[in-house]
Amino acid sequence: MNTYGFFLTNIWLILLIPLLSFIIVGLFIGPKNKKLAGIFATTSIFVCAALAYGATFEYLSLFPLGAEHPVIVPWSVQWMPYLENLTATLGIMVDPLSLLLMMIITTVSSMVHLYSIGYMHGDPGYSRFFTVLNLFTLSMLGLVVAPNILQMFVFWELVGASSFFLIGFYYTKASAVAASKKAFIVTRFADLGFLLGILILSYEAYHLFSLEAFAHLSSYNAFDFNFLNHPEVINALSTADGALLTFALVLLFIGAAGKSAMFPLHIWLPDAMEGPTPVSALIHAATMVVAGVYLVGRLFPLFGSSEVALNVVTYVGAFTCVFAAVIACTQNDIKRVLAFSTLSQLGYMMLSLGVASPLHKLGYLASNFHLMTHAFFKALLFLGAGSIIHAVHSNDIWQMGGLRKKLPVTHITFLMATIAIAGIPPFSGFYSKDEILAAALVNNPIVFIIGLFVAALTAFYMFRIYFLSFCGEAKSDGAKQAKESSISMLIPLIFLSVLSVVSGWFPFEKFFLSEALVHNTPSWLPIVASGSGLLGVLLAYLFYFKKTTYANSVKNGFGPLHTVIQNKFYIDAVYLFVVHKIIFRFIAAPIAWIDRHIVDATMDKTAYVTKESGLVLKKIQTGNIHTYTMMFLLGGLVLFLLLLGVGF
Amino acid sequence: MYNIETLFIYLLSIVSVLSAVLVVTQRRIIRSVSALMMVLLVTAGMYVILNAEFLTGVQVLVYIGGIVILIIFAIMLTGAGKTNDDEVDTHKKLLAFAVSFLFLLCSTYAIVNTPIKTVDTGANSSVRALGLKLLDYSGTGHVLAFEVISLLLLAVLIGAIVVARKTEEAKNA
Amino acid sequence: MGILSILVFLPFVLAVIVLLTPNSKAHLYKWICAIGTGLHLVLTAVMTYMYYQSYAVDRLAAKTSLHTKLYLVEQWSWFKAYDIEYFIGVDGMSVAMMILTSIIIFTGVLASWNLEHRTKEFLAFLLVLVTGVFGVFVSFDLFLFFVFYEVAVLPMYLLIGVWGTGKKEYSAMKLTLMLMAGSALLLAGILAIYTEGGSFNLLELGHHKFPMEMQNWVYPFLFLGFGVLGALFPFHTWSPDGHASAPTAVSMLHAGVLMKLGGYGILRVAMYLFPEGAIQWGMTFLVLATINVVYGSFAAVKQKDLKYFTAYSSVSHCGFIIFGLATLNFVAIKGAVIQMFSHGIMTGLFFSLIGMVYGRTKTRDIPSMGGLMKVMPWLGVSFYIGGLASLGLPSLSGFVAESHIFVGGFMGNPWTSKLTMQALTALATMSIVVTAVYVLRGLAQVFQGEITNPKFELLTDATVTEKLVTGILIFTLFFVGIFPSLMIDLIEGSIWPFVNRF
Amino acid sequence: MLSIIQEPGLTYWLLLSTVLFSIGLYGFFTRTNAIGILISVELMLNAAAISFVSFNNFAVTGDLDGQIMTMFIIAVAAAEVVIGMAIFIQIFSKQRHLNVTKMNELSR
Amino acid sequence: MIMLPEIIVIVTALTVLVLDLFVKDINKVQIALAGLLSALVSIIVLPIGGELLGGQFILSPTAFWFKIIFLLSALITISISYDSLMVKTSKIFLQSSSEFLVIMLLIICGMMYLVSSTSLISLYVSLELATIPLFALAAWHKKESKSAEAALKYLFSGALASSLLLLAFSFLYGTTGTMNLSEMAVAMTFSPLQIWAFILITMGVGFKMTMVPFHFWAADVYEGAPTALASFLSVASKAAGVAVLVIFYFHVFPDLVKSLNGFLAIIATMTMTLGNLVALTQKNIKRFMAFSSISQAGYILMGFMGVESMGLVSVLFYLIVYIFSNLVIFGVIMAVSSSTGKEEISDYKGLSISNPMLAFAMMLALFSLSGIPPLSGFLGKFFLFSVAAKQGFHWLVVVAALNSTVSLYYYLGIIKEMYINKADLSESILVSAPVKWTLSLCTVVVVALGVLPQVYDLILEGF
Repeated sequence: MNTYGFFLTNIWLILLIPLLSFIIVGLFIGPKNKKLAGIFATTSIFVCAALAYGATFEYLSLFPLGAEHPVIVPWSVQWMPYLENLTATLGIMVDPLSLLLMMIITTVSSMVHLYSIGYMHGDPGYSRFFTVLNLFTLSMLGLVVAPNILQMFVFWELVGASSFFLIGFYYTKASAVAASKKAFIVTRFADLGFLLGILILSYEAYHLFSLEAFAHLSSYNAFDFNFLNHPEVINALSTADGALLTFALVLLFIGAAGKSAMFPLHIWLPDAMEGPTPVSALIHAATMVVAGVYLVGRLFPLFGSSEVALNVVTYVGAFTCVFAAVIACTQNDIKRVLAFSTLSQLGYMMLSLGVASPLHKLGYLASNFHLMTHAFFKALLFLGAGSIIHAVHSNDIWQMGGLRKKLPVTHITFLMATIAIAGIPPFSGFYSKDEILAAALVNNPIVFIIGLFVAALTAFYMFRIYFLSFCGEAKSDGAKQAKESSISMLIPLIFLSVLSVVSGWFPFEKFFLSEALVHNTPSWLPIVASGSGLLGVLLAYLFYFKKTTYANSVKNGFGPLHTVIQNKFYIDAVYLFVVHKIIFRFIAAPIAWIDRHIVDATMDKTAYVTKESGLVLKKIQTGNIHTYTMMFLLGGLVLFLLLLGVGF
Repeated sequence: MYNIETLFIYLLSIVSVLSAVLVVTQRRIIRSVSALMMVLLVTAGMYVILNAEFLTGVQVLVYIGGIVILIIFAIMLTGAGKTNDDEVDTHKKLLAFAVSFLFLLCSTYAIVNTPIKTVDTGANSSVRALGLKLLDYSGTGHVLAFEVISLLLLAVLIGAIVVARKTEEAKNA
Repeated sequence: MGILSILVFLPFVLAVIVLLTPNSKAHLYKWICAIGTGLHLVLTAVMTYMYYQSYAVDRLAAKTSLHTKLYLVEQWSWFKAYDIEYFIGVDGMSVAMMILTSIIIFTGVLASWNLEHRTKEFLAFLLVLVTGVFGVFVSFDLFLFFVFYEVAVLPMYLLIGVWGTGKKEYSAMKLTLMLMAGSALLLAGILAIYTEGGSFNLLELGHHKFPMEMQNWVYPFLFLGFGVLGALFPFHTWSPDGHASAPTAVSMLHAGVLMKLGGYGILRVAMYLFPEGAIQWGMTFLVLATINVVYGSFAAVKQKDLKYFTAYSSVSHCGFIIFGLATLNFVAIKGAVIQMFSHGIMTGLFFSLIGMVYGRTKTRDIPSMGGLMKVMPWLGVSFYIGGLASLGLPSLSGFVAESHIFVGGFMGNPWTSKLTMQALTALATMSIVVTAVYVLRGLAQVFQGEITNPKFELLTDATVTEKLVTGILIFTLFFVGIFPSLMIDLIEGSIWPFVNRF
Repeated sequence: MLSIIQEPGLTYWLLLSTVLFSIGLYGFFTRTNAIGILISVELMLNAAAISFVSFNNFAVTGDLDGQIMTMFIIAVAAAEVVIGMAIFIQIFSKQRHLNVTKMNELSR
Repeated sequence: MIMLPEIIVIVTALTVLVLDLFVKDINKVQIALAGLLSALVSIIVLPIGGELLGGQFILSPTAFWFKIIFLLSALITISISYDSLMVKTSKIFLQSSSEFLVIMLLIICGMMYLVSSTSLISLYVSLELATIPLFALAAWHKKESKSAEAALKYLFSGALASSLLLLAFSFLYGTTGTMNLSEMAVAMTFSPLQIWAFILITMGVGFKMTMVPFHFWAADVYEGAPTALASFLSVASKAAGVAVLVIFYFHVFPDLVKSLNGFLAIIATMTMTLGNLVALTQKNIKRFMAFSSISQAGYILMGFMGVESMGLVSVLFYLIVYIFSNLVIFGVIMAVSSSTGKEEISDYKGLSISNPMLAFAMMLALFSLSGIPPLSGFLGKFFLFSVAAKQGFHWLVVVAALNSTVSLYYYLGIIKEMYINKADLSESILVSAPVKWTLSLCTVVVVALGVLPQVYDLILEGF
């Protein structure tokens, strides 16, 4: 085998460094010196970024762009030996997808670290913030490099836990506490699906080892991705019990949907905005929410084998896409809008994965491409929103306005990101969204139309924020005295804005796939896509820049529907009802009552019965000598009759 | 056709059963004691028939002469003779009768159904044989029982004296 | 006098020393016990090392062996007439349990550092209780096993009765009576085994083939007898009351270790001697254990008192142990044993923390507390780590155990239908969500948000001993969670014989 | 059955002693006066003595154990009566009556 | 000379009697204890298996062990009732205590003859010697009318039992044609009369051993009689009852009893369950001990199942264990009532504070009685249960084990009073020296017997 360079051989550093910095900052530096904690944490993430880029560079030098891109596992150690062929290993798996993700995570995370040095300045929990942020980056990296599904699950849970701590960072605020609890429980519910999926999958896969046809694969474990994605394994599984495989895949998708906040399980993401903005930027834009997409991507060959699973992915993705976009247009809190926009972009990625299939991988390619571009410009949008909020001290877009002159750098960077997300040609958003629409067009026209419509909506609500916050005159005194943020907050904005432009031109296809892809996208597609984007911008311009009455008339036109959408279709209320009323009132309370009054009571009853019988028997001791002696003799006679009767 | 002896046995048994009934049913304790004396006398007579002549003597002298007199003495002391003892309620009497009758039934069932081979030579008891047997040191003797009965009587003697003796305060009260 | 006998009787000797020290040197009691149990911990480590050395040589042979192989064996005849022997030894499982108990008693003694009321007798009874527990884990003669089993249960009455809080007499009496009734079943079972098998020695009995109709009634007897202590569903009602009114160290020891005797006994005696019985009764006890898990977690949701909250959660976690055993699958049984260890540490941590919080706020009522994180961050963070461990967060020992039980449950055994087994395991897995709900609800209510009661403003954070206690327990949780292969390797060798006998 | 009555053998005597015993029992259960109960005990012991002597006379004629036993019975009966009387006197000195049914101070 | 122990006891009794007449308040307890101790020593020296008077007096292994049991129980009873015999100031002081002692010694002698006699007559007479004087002892408390009433009830039940026994002996004599017990066993023919005799004997002996249908006298007598006698009854007289049962079940009716396991199991269950259930509700400590000793009789009965020598050994061992545990409790009861005069269970509040050693001894003895391991009670019960299990009566083992759990409930009730409840007025309870010594010695034995196997193996060698 060709020898690995420096980066690949000790790729495990990429996990060790954040772990060490987490422990050191958490236990030793944090309590002592706040400033050093921030710097130490940020430098460690920068080192990881360097490692990630080094590894990618070395990987590409080993396997040049055009050539075959094999999956290699440079380092892995035995972690949890369940059974002979069922051992979970802890390792690092390197292939284009994981390298891509590693780069994204480390880049965005380092930018967010840098940004939060400024943003979190003066916050009492400063060092605690950086410790948990480091833990988050560690667990995210662990998730993406996992060679087997169990390690992914392990770091998946750790990601959920660290997001719980980060969302609930301002733990004195009741709403933040509730939001963190809701996030953790909802993702925990989804992880239940994920775990059940793993169990079924590993159980089915494990039984393959007993067949001699798979003797040559006996070095693998039932959890490894290489094994699960192995073509022979896939058709063995689908022929053995197709329905069970689909059920397992749907369960896995539920896990992914929970983490990537797909439709039924999306309720926690908008509330997660309670956490500090850098957290939202890192977790709820770039990294954590993308984990679900990564999971489906990683198990793509397996997903491909079952039609039903792919359809589920497509339609859930599409519906979330539209649903979130519609709600985004009606939100007033800048972070809520961005949250719903993330939701809809994730919907995009999911539907593009759904439409793809092992034969034509365009959808798979497009989804990952969009994942990358979205990570950069969405992170930028959140950080920009952060600096706006930092300056204006309020989230409500109706109290902003006229910030163009006051926050020049934020304005430019925010504008570039908005253009990018709107899908206007020169910027990265256009390229990745165009790829998705192309893939959708080929496989599933309905989805294509939805995609197109959502593209317009995206442009509309993004420029709505842009016009309301940056143009026009300052609507509140907060907006009037807004001052530009400090330099440490601006550098990441600039860097990310450059990236959100450049990332569009990245030779994605060659990096990702070995053989070139047949491009039969019709020529009119790019024009139509960018056209719908521009249409959205135009509408936003008319509604909000020109101060025309259109906005209100449209709102009244929709009438009650508008308030329904604004309240996110009252789904939160439904969840609250289900959890509190049904689970607590009709299951938990009765069980607690049963335990107290029935199970416990029976035990006390037996004690009572024994005491009562004691009292009854005591009554026989009347104290009268005649009764004593008569019972004496009667007892004896009864014994004699018993003896004779039963015939010893 | 019945020889004298069986007639005599019938007579004795009837008298003993009747006086036994009297013992238990008499309201006044004095009458029941005298009925008891009659039963014991009749038993003494029975012993004669059962070739246990010496026993008749012992029975008459010790049992009637000693124990019954002691009972009479106690009756006098506790003044129970004069008044009628109050009766136990009839329902308890019925129950008592039922229990003792059940006992009788079980006993007769047991006796009747067990064939015991009898030897009709009758016991050749003579005082000399009795004495020898009683104090015989060899395996078949009962000298041990003899020793133990003396201990029993000693213990009972001491016990009765202490229990029956008036307490100090009762004495000087 | 091998190392095992020293380990078993060291606490007893300590108890005697404490009883003999005059009242004038009252402050010494705690130090004697602390140093003593610390020494005990070190000795346990030495014992583990000795075990590893002798076990390493036949690690592979264990896979196929039908009989448990014992190490560090000590055997003297006790009652020649009934060939009862003082026969103690240790296999993988017992070593794990010894480590657990040693940790828990050490932290338990430290956790009751500031106890004033009659500390001498308290520590003495506590150490006698732990002697019984150590005895059970090492004894392989059924008579000796039963003697230590009852010695472990009896001091509970006085410990809860005299030093407890709330309706202590009632719960002390209920606890003792239910456990003794359980051991009544055990006694009948053991005697039935003796009459049938002819000896009390567990290894010899292993060779004896018990007739089927006898197995059919003795197995459930033993299972229920041990199940009462292992908080099996209908007989678990003593545990919430018992733990709620027990003092900290006692409920740490009881929930942490004593409840594991139930599971340990089921595996060591019932399943080892009656494999066919286990198969016959497998399904009924599996259903019961599932109820245990789901019932316990749902009941915990509505609890208002911290100790009841933890007691119900330990009922649910003990349900996992019995569930793991009832599946009769190698991975699940291994998971059950790891769960015994991990849950022992977890509950030990929980109860010690509750003791510390109660020591400060003088109340265990969840709604009346709030925002304590600001005032006692160390305790808050440890509570959260305990909570996350109990809901099975990976990198903590809870996940290792539960994942084993779920994987094993899914793989099932050749005698029960695949579907029902997987359905029941899915139901049990559901409980990790419910556990998350009640753990977070409880902890958020107590630790997060604003400080509700002004009196709590001036509460202090953990003292040195308290930091040591929580530190040790949390370190163990992480150690087993991050390096599970060490624990698995320790236990695996001793589990194979049980599975091969089915 | 009639043959038993015709020529009275062992069974006849045994039946006689059982009848006497049952009558004694009846007396034992119904007499309220303590001395009355003691009298019924005497009756029962006497019945037993009769059965011993009759066995000795009919079944075990070889030795005289039955008769020796009767002598011992009489001695034991004497002992019993002595103790009984001592107790009755003590009761009488306290409660001035010997009615057994009224004495249940120990019936709690 | 195998009758040496009996002779020593008689001589001590007589010396106490005579000395009391001439010398002003001699330390009669010391003489009695010396006599009993020398009897005990002499018995251990004697060779087992000898016989005297041409076979009338034998020393079989059972006889040997029962004699040791009787002497031991007498020794401990007399030493723990030192207060009521010697200390004039104590609230339970007995008038004319030297006569009390003499009679007790004679009773012990009667019991020893009982186990060594071979013929029915000597058995009957020694049984009467072991019972009738007890009626007198019961009436010793002249001051209270309760004592006389107890004596009366005891007399009548005893008289009924002995007359039934007598009738049974006549039937045995008649059907087997001999007075000698061993010859009788050979001539056994399961005829209805012999079964009727078996039942009558069970009733007679059941009275002495407080088996259930025949136990009614126990509660009243234990409560009414002086505590010294109550402890003696619960230990020595119960052991004598067991001895007679052993003689009949093991030597006279062995093969009949072999087939009667079900019958025995029923009686044992009734005795245990009734004893335990009623003990639950008792307030007075002596009445409570009566029912506890009734339930212990139930456990002893389990040893008789199957008539094996192992069964006999476990019965003997359990009796020894029972003696020590029971007498420790009675010692504490006497110590408490001698200084406070109270006999209610609630009067034991806070005993652990007023007199920790007493409370600790009481606790150990109670735990031993309820059958908690390391203590000897558990070992005794375990061997008894194993006899029942060997006969296949597993349901009986469960019932017995559950019974001991119920018994644990009321024993813990007392411990709760002593350790948990706070004492309102904790006047200190002073315990006289000999009592203190005996109690601590017995507690040590209670614990030691549970762990050391020597005693059990010693008994086993005999059989």
